[in-house]
Amino acid sequence: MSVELCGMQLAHPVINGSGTFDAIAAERVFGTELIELFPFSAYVSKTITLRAREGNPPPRLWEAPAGLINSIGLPNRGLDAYLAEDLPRLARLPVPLITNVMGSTAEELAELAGACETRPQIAAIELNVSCPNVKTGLDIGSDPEQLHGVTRAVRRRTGKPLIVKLTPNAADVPACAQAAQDGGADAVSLINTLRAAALRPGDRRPWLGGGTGGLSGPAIRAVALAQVAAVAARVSIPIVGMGGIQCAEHAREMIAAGADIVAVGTESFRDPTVAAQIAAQLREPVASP
Amino acid sequence: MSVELCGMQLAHPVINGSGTFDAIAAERVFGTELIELFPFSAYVSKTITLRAREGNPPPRLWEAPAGLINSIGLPNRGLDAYLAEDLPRLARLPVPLITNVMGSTAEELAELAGACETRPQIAAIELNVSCPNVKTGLDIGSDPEQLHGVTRAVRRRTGKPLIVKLTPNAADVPACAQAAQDGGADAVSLINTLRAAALRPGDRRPWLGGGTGGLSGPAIRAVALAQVAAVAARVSIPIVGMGGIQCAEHAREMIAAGADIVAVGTESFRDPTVAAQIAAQLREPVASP
Amino acid sequence: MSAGAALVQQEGGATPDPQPAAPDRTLAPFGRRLATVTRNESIGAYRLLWAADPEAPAPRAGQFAMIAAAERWGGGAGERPYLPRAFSIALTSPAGETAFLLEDVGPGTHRLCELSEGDRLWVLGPLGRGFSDPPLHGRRTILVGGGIGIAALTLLVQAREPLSARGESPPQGTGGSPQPSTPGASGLPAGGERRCEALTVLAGFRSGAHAQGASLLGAASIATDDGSVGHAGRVTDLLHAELARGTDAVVRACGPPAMLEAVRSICERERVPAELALEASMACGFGACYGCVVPRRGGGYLRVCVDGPVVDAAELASVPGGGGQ
Amino acid sequence: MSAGAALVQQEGGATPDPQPAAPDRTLAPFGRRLATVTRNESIGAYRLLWAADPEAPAPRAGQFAMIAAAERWGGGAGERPYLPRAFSIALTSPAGETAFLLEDVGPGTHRLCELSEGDRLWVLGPLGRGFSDPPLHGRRTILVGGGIGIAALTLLVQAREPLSARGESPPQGTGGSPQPSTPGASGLPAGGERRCEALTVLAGFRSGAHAQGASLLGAASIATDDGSVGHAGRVTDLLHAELARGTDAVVRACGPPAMLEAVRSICERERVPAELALEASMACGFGACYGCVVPRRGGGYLRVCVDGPVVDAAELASVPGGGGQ
Ligand SMILES: Cc1cc2nc3c(=O)[nH]c(=O)nc-3n(C[C@H](O)[C@H](O)[C@H](O)COP(=O)(O)OP(=O)(O)OC[C@H]3O[C@@H](n4cnc5c(N)ncnc54)[C@H](O)[C@@H]3O)c2cc1C
Ligand SMILES: Cc1cc2nc3c(=O)[nH]c(=O)nc-3n(C[C@H](O)[C@H](O)[C@H](O)COP(=O)(O)OP(=O)(O)OC[C@H]3O[C@@H](n4cnc5c(N)ncnc54)[C@H](O)[C@@H]3O)c2cc1C
Ligand SMILES: Cc1cc2nc3c(=O)[nH]c(=O)nc-3n(C[C@H](O)[C@H](O)[C@H](O)COP(=O)(O)O)c2cc1C
Ligand SMILES: Cc1cc2nc3c(=O)[nH]c(=O)nc-3n(C[C@H](O)[C@H](O)[C@H](O)COP(=O)(O)O)c2cc1C
Ligand code: FES
Ligand code: FES
Repeated sequence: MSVELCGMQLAHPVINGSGTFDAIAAERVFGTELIELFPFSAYVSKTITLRAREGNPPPRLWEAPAGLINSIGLPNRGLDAYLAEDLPRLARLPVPLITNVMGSTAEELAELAGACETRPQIAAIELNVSCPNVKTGLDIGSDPEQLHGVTRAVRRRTGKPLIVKLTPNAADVPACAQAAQDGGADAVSLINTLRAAALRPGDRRPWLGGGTGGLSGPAIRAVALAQVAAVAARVSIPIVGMGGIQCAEHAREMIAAGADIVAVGTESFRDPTVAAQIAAQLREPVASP
Repeated sequence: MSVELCGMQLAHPVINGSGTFDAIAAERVFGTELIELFPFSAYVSKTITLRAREGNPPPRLWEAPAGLINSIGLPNRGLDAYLAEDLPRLARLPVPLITNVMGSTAEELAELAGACETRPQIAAIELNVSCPNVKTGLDIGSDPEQLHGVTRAVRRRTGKPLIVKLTPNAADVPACAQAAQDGGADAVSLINTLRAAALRPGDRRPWLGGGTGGLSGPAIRAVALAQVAAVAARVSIPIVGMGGIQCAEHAREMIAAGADIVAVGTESFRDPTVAAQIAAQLREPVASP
Repeated sequence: MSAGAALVQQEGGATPDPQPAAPDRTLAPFGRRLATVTRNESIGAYRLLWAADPEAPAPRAGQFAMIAAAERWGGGAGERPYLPRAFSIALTSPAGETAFLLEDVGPGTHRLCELSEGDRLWVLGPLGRGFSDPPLHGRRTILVGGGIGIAALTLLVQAREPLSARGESPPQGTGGSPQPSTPGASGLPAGGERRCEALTVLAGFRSGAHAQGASLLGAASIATDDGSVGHAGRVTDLLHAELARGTDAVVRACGPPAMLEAVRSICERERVPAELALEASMACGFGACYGCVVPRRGGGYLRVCVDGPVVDAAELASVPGGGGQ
Repeated sequence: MSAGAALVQQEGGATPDPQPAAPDRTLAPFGRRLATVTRNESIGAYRLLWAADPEAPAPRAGQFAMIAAAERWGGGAGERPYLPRAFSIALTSPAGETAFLLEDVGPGTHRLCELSEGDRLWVLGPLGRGFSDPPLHGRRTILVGGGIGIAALTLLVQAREPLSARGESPPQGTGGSPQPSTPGASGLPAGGERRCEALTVLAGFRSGAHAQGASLLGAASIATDDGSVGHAGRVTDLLHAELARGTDAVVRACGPPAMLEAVRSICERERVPAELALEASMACGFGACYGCVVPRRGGGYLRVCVDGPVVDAAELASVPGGGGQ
């Protein structure tokens, strides 16, 4: 069941979705058992930005039918603190480390990638391009042309495997995947959360401190399957498929739709070891097909 | 609770989503009670095309977590049979009739609108622009420029109220709404279903006869709320809000997000009189805000 | 324009028909009803769920209802069920109860199977086209049921041969084994013995536990795949034998697609008129979603929920999923 | 790189600490456990849900668990619940049971309240930071509970004054009314009488039905909004009176935001150290989602699930939602 992704050798095909597992906090809670039983075959960091961000004001969560809306706002201590303080700790995890970075311009992203390039502990870089463009307000990643430019700028700064995490809030996700591939990406990952809103019971004003949020979990799985299948039909680079995966059968479906490996996000909140259970079940032979 | 939409006087603010209620079939099932207790304040026809369509091969349905994926494929008897046979029957409904039409070119749409124009029984026209463009494979409605052109072409052929039903599978839904408004639309309606896929248990090949389908129901409500709010912030024409509405509270939320009236789709499958119940509850005073 | 005018009335009709003629179905009240579970009985591999639904009009045999538990419909396997499910109206009691025969095959039926007295149920129906009445041509009637499909036939049996179940008490055989008639020496039943007022009932099941469902069918000839009860083999073996006695019959069948297709092609070959009660995934049950279609002979589609579930076999070139064509 | 190396260990440490020191919490086993409900008791307006969870490590008072029903978690109001819910670990029994005190306020608590013996429960925990131990400065301890917030304090009471509930049998007062101590002539309790090994327990409730929850707190002074039990007024009235007797105390409180904020500002004014057990909506409970934050005094946010739920009052400028600032 060992798989290779962009030259990284992974013990099994289940990793975490960026921003859905904090290994450092989890060790405070679970102790070293976390490390002994680490459920993912690679660890994707939460999104790191150049400068520290506190994230959005609370409330940040809203439970939706079979899903979760979050408006976390990418809190992180910024690139320097990440490299200086988190990276040495994360490097002790028994799996390759993928650092997820975001910036609102190609220059910012290139700078982030350049800083990661020098760190041997970082096995690969994932680009979060769901960030709204400061000018248009739309995700940089929803416009194939912009995405192509951004990917090329980052590609020039790093020889490490480069994964572009596509935004699902686009008219033509396969065209975006194609643009990432043409720009030099080694893989694409999808889907990120769907833009969603929640209103406060009673006065029906926006509930989330950040205004709107992103929908994840089982509610979006069918959308993820469709996007992964459409992207697989278009590009030749590997695909990290995610969105609502809860069990081995869902992982198999995502792989059947065209994903090379899968990532688990929201389901880890309900069951932090679910990725390990999925990986174990994927090792078992299946009756069909 | 009586409301006005583009000059139509409606007894209450709850109509049906196109393609989710067949009044002619329902009368075969429920008899004249259907007409006496007609739940919607206007009746939106299923999508009519120039030529008859049989729709997609079965299976056409897949149940998703808190949602439904359909791949019906717009079966209809075509414009001529609709006007000759269905319209006289539908005209006996105690509410205004909105005819929903779709074509894959501006010319087709204009022809459909022109034919509706001459029929006094038709109170308004709704344009379904979620149809894939034959050249790009993308929804015509996801590209503001194309949408503007299509809306203008239709606007020239009809003086009846013109509602453009936006596609949710777009990067910039507010820009699409703006394009519709600029093209001469009197209102916009949203959201249509999200592109989604389902795999057959066992061999994990596409389940739906049509390949992919559209996700509706509670799973998409938070996405609909976000899109309605974003569109309301951009355009001044009225908005018909829909997507996962199940009860009066959901209708109130959609209205708080910016909708002028709401439409119920999938929930009518679970409870065919739910729209009437929602309308009745909207008449009652609310404790808050 | 009067709010009571009928849509199905022809254009230009002077006085609208207040209730359109519906010779093939009982009309459903417009709106779902809250019924209360009165008993949930085990019948071999099946459950018989009784609910008090006093406003339910008497259904035509073969009609169905869309059912959902009023509480906790959802949260099962795969975060389902969400939509209501279609079930044949299996029995009714003079006390205003309706019974559904259930097989636990997924999250919806699983939830319904666990309901108990006092739990509430949403019911919409009766829906769909039922079996025609009176039977065609005065021919003798052969009912052919397969597995859970017998639920579509029980009202036909009741009409001819009222079960004790029609009264207040549940049908016999609950929990116990059914009393199928002993097959003839040939291993196939001597059909005449099974008939009651020219009604012959044939039923096929996977196993003995499933065959207990036949207790709802009165005197029926049984076939089981594993031979544990009655004829070891297919119910269509029984049908062949029965038609060998004479083809002055009309067949009414409900069961899995492969069985229905076999029945259809036998009847086609023997020129025996047949009505088949079909199954399809449904979202609405009343013609709204166009989701439940099956191909019609000669092109186009039938909506199983409004054009069926009972269709004249001649309307189909084959039964979908039945391995035909 | 050894798989057992600790992430929290300092860079360059020679031998990794096999189990990182966690003075403020009991570590949780990594992974949720399937517990089995043993009893579901009514305590006035609340339910006390006991579950056999033999692998659960002994929690520190103030810690919580993330809980979900193993069956039918979903399909309630608004097609919820979906995520597990956070509950203070209210009691433990030597037989390996854990008890949660529940108030039915929405689809998640509603589902949990209806569970009965034999039903199964997913449990992840113990989670979060508990109350510090031993108490600061050797001062006398005042517990202040509001409503369901008392559930975070019961283990502190148990530690000092073991309840009969700690054994096999449920706590007294089930279904009946609690036996609060009679208030002093002033209407406020004579605090000294309530103390047991320098532990003073004050609890405020909306009504008499809610005040029955105080049966879990041993000898507690009660205040109710409606005056039906104990002092008619707020629990902070009792706290004022208690501190008037001397501020050589440490306060530990859990309750609704407005109460917690009042306690915080009283303690700040009186320079009494205080620990507050906070609440926040949670998705994960173990620091993964960053969803449960509250503003930290001086900027930035605390994650209630890992930096709390018990926080030193000095860490907050105000309790969010408490009407402060
Ligand atoms: C007219 C009619 C009458 C019927 N009468 C009876 C009756 O009397 N008794 C009875 O027990 N049954 C009856 N049925 C069948 C019954 O409706 C189904 O067994 C039931 O809907 C299954 O629901 P479920 O949730 O238990 O299983 P599901 O999980 O819905 O599975 C049932 C089948 O649906 C498919 N399926 C699986 N997952 C999905 C999905 N996510 N979305 C869509 N399809 C899926 C698969 O093919 C599966 O085998 C009748 C059906 C019809 C149409
Ligand atoms: C550390 C900790 C310990 C706790 N201990 C206990 C305890 O011992 N006993 C106890 O009874 N409770 C306890 N709680 C509170 C308990 O977790 C909540 O009452 C519970 O989560 C409510 O879930 P629900 O589904 O019943 O209600 P919900 O519907 O989730 O409603 C609860 C509140 O959440 C908000 N809300 C409403 N809808 C949504 C939505 N869709 N998404 C997000 N928020 C929404 C509203 O403000 C509502 O008042 C504790 C909480 C924490 C954080
Ligand atoms: C609370 C939360 C925080 C997230 N943070 C990030 C993030 O920092 N960067 C990112 O690229 N994706 C982030 N995501 C998106 C997930 O990585 C994933 O793409 C998405 O949740 C879909 O997968 P799921 O349905 O399995 O959760 C976040 C998702 C959630 C629920
Ligand atoms: C079975 C089905 C058929 C539909 N057919 C059409 C259609 O013909 N034309 C159209 O514009 N929208 C169609 N829709 C979309 C609905 O009108 C509506 O936009 C969507 O379902 C979201 O609302 P809901 O969540 O309340 O169902 C259809 C939806 C469903 C579920
Ligand atoms: S089930 Fe909806 S049309 Fe038949
Ligand atoms: S609940 Fe997820 S970080 Fe606290």
